[in-house]
Amino acid sequence: MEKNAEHTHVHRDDEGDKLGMWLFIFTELLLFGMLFLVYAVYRYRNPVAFQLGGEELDVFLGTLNTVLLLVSSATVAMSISAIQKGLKKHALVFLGITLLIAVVFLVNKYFEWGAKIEYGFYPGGEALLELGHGTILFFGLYYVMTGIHALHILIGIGLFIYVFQQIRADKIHSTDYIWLENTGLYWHLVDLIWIFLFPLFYLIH
Amino acid sequence: MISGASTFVEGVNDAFLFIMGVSFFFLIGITVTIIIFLVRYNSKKNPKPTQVKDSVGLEITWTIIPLILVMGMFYYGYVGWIPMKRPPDEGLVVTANARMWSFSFRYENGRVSDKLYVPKDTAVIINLNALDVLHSFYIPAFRIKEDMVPGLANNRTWFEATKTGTYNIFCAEYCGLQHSYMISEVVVMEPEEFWEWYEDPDAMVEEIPDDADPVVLGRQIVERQGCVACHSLDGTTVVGPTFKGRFGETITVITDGEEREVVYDEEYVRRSIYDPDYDITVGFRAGQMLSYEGEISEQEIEFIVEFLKSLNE
Amino acid sequence: MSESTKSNHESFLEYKGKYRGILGWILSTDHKRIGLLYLYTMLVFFSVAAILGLLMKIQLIAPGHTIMGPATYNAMFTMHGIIMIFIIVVPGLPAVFGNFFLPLMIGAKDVAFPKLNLASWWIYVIGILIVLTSQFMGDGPPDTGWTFYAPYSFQTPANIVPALVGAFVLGFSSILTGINFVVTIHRLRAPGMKWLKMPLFPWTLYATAWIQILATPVIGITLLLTVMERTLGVGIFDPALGGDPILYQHLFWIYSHPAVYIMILPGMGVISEILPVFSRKRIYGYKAIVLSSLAIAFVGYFVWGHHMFTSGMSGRALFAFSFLTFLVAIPSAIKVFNWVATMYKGSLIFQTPFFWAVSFVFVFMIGGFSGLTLGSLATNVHLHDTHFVVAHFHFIVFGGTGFSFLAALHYWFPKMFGRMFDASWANMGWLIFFAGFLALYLPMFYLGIMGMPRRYYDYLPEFHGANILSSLGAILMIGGALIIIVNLVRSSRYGEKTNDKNPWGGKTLEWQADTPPTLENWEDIPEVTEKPYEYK
Amino acid sequence: MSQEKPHISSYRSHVFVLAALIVLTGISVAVTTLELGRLDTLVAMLIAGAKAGIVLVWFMHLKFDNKLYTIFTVLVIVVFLLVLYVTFFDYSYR
Ligand code: HEA
Ligand code: HEA
Ligand code: HEC
Ligand code: CUA
Ligand SMILES: [Cu+2]
Repeated sequence: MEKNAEHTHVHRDDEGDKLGMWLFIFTELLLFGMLFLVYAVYRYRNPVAFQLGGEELDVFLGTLNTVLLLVSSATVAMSISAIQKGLKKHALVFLGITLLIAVVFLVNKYFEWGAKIEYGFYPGGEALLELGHGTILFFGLYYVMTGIHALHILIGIGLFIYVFQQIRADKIHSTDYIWLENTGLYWHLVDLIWIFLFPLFYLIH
Repeated sequence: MISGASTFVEGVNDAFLFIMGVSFFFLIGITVTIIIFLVRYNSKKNPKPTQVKDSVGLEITWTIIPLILVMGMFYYGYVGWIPMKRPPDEGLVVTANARMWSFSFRYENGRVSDKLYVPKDTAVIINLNALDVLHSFYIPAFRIKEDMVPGLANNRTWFEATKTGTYNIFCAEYCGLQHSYMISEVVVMEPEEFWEWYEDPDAMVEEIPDDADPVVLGRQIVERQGCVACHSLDGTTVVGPTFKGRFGETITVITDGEEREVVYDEEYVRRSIYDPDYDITVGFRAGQMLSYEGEISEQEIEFIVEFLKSLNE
Repeated sequence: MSESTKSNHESFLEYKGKYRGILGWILSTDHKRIGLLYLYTMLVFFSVAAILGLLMKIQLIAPGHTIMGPATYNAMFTMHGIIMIFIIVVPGLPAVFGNFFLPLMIGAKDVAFPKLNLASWWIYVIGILIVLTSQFMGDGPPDTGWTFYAPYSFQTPANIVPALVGAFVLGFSSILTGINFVVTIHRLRAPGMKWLKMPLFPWTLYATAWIQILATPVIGITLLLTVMERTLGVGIFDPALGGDPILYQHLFWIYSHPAVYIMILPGMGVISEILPVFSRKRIYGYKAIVLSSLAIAFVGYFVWGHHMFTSGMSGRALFAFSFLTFLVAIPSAIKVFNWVATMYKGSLIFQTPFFWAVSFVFVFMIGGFSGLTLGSLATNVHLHDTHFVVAHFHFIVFGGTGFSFLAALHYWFPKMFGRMFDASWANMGWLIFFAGFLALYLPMFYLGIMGMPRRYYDYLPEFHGANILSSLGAILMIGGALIIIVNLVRSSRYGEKTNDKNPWGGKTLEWQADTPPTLENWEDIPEVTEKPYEYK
Repeated sequence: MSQEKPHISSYRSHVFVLAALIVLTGISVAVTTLELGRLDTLVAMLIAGAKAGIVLVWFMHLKFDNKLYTIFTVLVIVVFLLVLYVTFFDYSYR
């Protein structure tokens, strides 16, 4: 959608941009996919420790975060609908809500992690190293997987801020909204990953 | 192929010969075809190309034939390999311990040796035990190779030697600095000879003649246990500090994260061997050297100390 | 904008954009300049890694300590492997010739995301720099081999983290290039170019790009986990913390096996371009070649375990992986037969690119057949981690990707530089190089069969003979390489100028563009009506 | 732009989808208290899979977009599942 200063032809190809985004999403899927693979292998080998590890986690916080992410996914989608209809105000409001939820999600994560770390339950931490191998693996994976997920949330927040600005400046509008659409796709991906992280870490015993 | 001396050799060689046979047939066949084309159809001789139509039949043929042939290769490979995975229930059991950068072999009766001694025509089951990183137990003449993985359950291999003689054992998995010197030997003996060696009580506890020179004994231990892979005798630094000129000195070590001075005495040497991570010599890393508790006796340490002292001169 | 309109008729080498001089190159989003940037970068690092290879061979000329100790040797094959794999052959053909010729061959003005394309090159350079810092910082250069196997990579004091991070960054660059190419091929084909009218090199780039997209994240996360394990003490692969070192190998090869097809597929594409042109014949079995490329890409994803036959995996896994490995050999076989059939009744023109292409087919067969030997369970147990493997992959990586790279370089040279190379020097270089190549790597097969393990800096005296031959071969080959490189570099500056659009008589679109191409490749996007390679 | 008119989803449809997702989340949480034993994991994964499908089809617009994306997505998921499957050839039989 952006043209190249050196090039005379102005070529905008929303469909191409979207395809690019999807391809990027595929790489992300496999990136997390491999983490799930590691998880699957270790869960298979240490069923009891993983079960006990799961019980250490706060189901309430997990559920809350899940619902939050789902809502935020819906609001981005609605913001896209809004921009398509040309309702700039609505789009901004929905986007604002999404942004807010993303931040709240991170704050929750901060408290969740913080509590664990206080007990020494962090990689290389004393309390953790005293526990069995399976538990070390469980918490190692817990930190790595939710950590990388949180990193994606951070990137998402960055994107939202950028897109928000662009909508306000009317750079994104009802006939040119591919940035918003792609950001939305990205955010759904983040949600998609969490949909699996949540039961794997918090629910199944 | 190289000389073979185990029951696996035939299966492996068969697979090898089959694959090589097919490969050479195609390699030579295709190369000759290409050369013929080069001669016949070069632009001087054949200035006008003739376009030919694709032939589906031909394409299917040259898909199916290689497919059948590779399935043959797969089959031979599988058949030659299956006995390697199925150790018999009965047999001589030996535990192979691997650490950076030496092998040692422990027999069921407690006998320890740095070479692998085995009887001919008897199944030998080797339990593989890696103490630090990955190593790989490779005997080319027997056609066996199996990685030694720390923490892996049921990590073992087996063979039945068919010829007496001495053959190389290599470490085939890269394991650090002296990987290329992680070599040992397997000695295949006639069964009677082997059992004699195995049960010889004198050979079990290595007999120390009263008049033996402790310095010489110490040197033997240090060489046999593979200490010299990391500790030089000439003052150079390899992986650990040199042995030369250290004994009796006051040195700086790190204990529990604190620097302190200790005297390099017998006590220090014993602690370094049994609990190497207790004191870390400044400039070196913990975790490199593993404890030799159970492998080196108190008495042997005395000899090592004598040997270390002798390096001061 | 006005200045670039003016530059429309100048070649891409000459036009003046917003920036001048070197900045006009390293900030240019023109796919052709980016292709050349990659070429120059690779040339530099290829030379570095080749010299490392030569030094290793000199060390191995005799048993014992000849010119270096074990620490240096270990660091050298690690760096040699990392540079050759992650910096040269994985990006290799797509980044250089894909960038330069993909848009030309499908009749586009540029790739889909020109800025992203430039960013990929920058990321690539940053990745290289990070890898290089590992050589000079702190605790000594990495000594793990390019495979970084756990748990040694956690225990060695050497400076592993920058190498891992660097390789991770390089992977990023690779993914972005892949995304760019897929979108370009989907969206920017010239009018009339149906999928089955697309030339074969773009087809292989398409298959390759998909592997880049779907496999590279695997190595990314693996390297990242290793970094976290080393720096933060997270337990993932370390057996001391309950991890399974074999899982590391799984993850590593889930990427690195598909990666070998990233390396070879574009090479096969190049050969499929060159052979028809120099035979003046339509390619034989176009559809079969296309299908086999896609099949290699797909099946190649599920055979990674053949690198781990002795790792302690379960027997069933060995069985499955060996079986799948043999399946993946079939598409390669189809291609070889099609290439040979293309020459049948042609009118073969003996020029340098053709020599490279034909010698490619020969060495590729040897490499491929040795791959079959390794894919079979019984023989693999004996040959794994010996010099047989080293010979296999040099034959197929260097002989395959390397030869096709050189073939491509000679084939497209006039189009890229608007000058001709000196053919007699080029042919002589090829001959010496080819002879040296065989002398260098054939003895390694023998060494492997005799049982000489790889990554050995020293060896038993019984392996001496073949090693001498091999080392001498390396010296001969470097001689050939010098002739080739000097000839090409010289010709790119002083060679005979040519504006001939189509010196070889090719039928694909890039030969309809100017020589060298203008900034935007075409004044009017060409219309495609025929299949490629329609010789009459 | 050569593409045809984009499909615009209504706010209401998004709310419905969201409601479905939240209900499924609730079920998933509730099911864990049932002590299903080994089935537990299976059920949780099935529910998560259903949720993921909903997100893909409606939120990510697969239903309305070019079918190409659907094909690719399915292909990618198949590749991933096959990799997982093949890996377990090792772990299930060790
Ligand atoms: C360009 C890269 C490339 C390519 C294309 C290949 C192609 C193949 N490779 Fe190779 N391989 C590597 C690069 C590559 N490899 C590297 C880098 C390593 C080592 C990594 C390391 O450990 O450091 C390696 C290692 C490696 C191993 C592991 C060895 C070990 O460590 O124990 C194995 C085992 O199966 C293997 C097999 C194969 C097979 C079966 C093919 C097949 O695809 C080959 C197919 C080709 C043909 C078969 C020839 C052409 C066909 C005909 C002429 C028709 C007639 C054919 C028949 C009758 C079948 N390779
Ligand atoms: C592309 C891949 C590639 C290439 C080209 C080479 C080239 C060479 N390699 Fe290779 N090598 C590897 C990939 C490659 N290697 C890998 C992956 C390993 C495994 C590392 C590990 O174990 O971790 C390895 C390991 C390896 C070893 C094994 C170490 C051991 O296990 O003990 C040895 C030993 O001699 C060796 C030697 C050489 C030599 C002498 C060359 C020489 O042939 C180099 C000569 C090259 C030239 C003379 C250049 C000619 C090229 C041109 C003229 C083209 C111009 C280029 C451009 C325009 C870009 N290499
Ligand atoms: C894998 C490498 C390795 C092997 C094998 C090894 N060591 Fe060490 N050793 C080290 C390292 C590294 C240190 C320094 C760090 C420390 O103090 O733990 C060390 C320290 C020592 C010290 C203290 C030395 C000093 O100068 O402070 C002694 C004594 C010692 N080792 C004896 C032995 C003996 C005896 C053997 C064989 C039975 C042996 N080592 C085998 C690596 C090794
Ligand atoms: Cu032990 Cu290599
Ligand atoms: Cu492979």
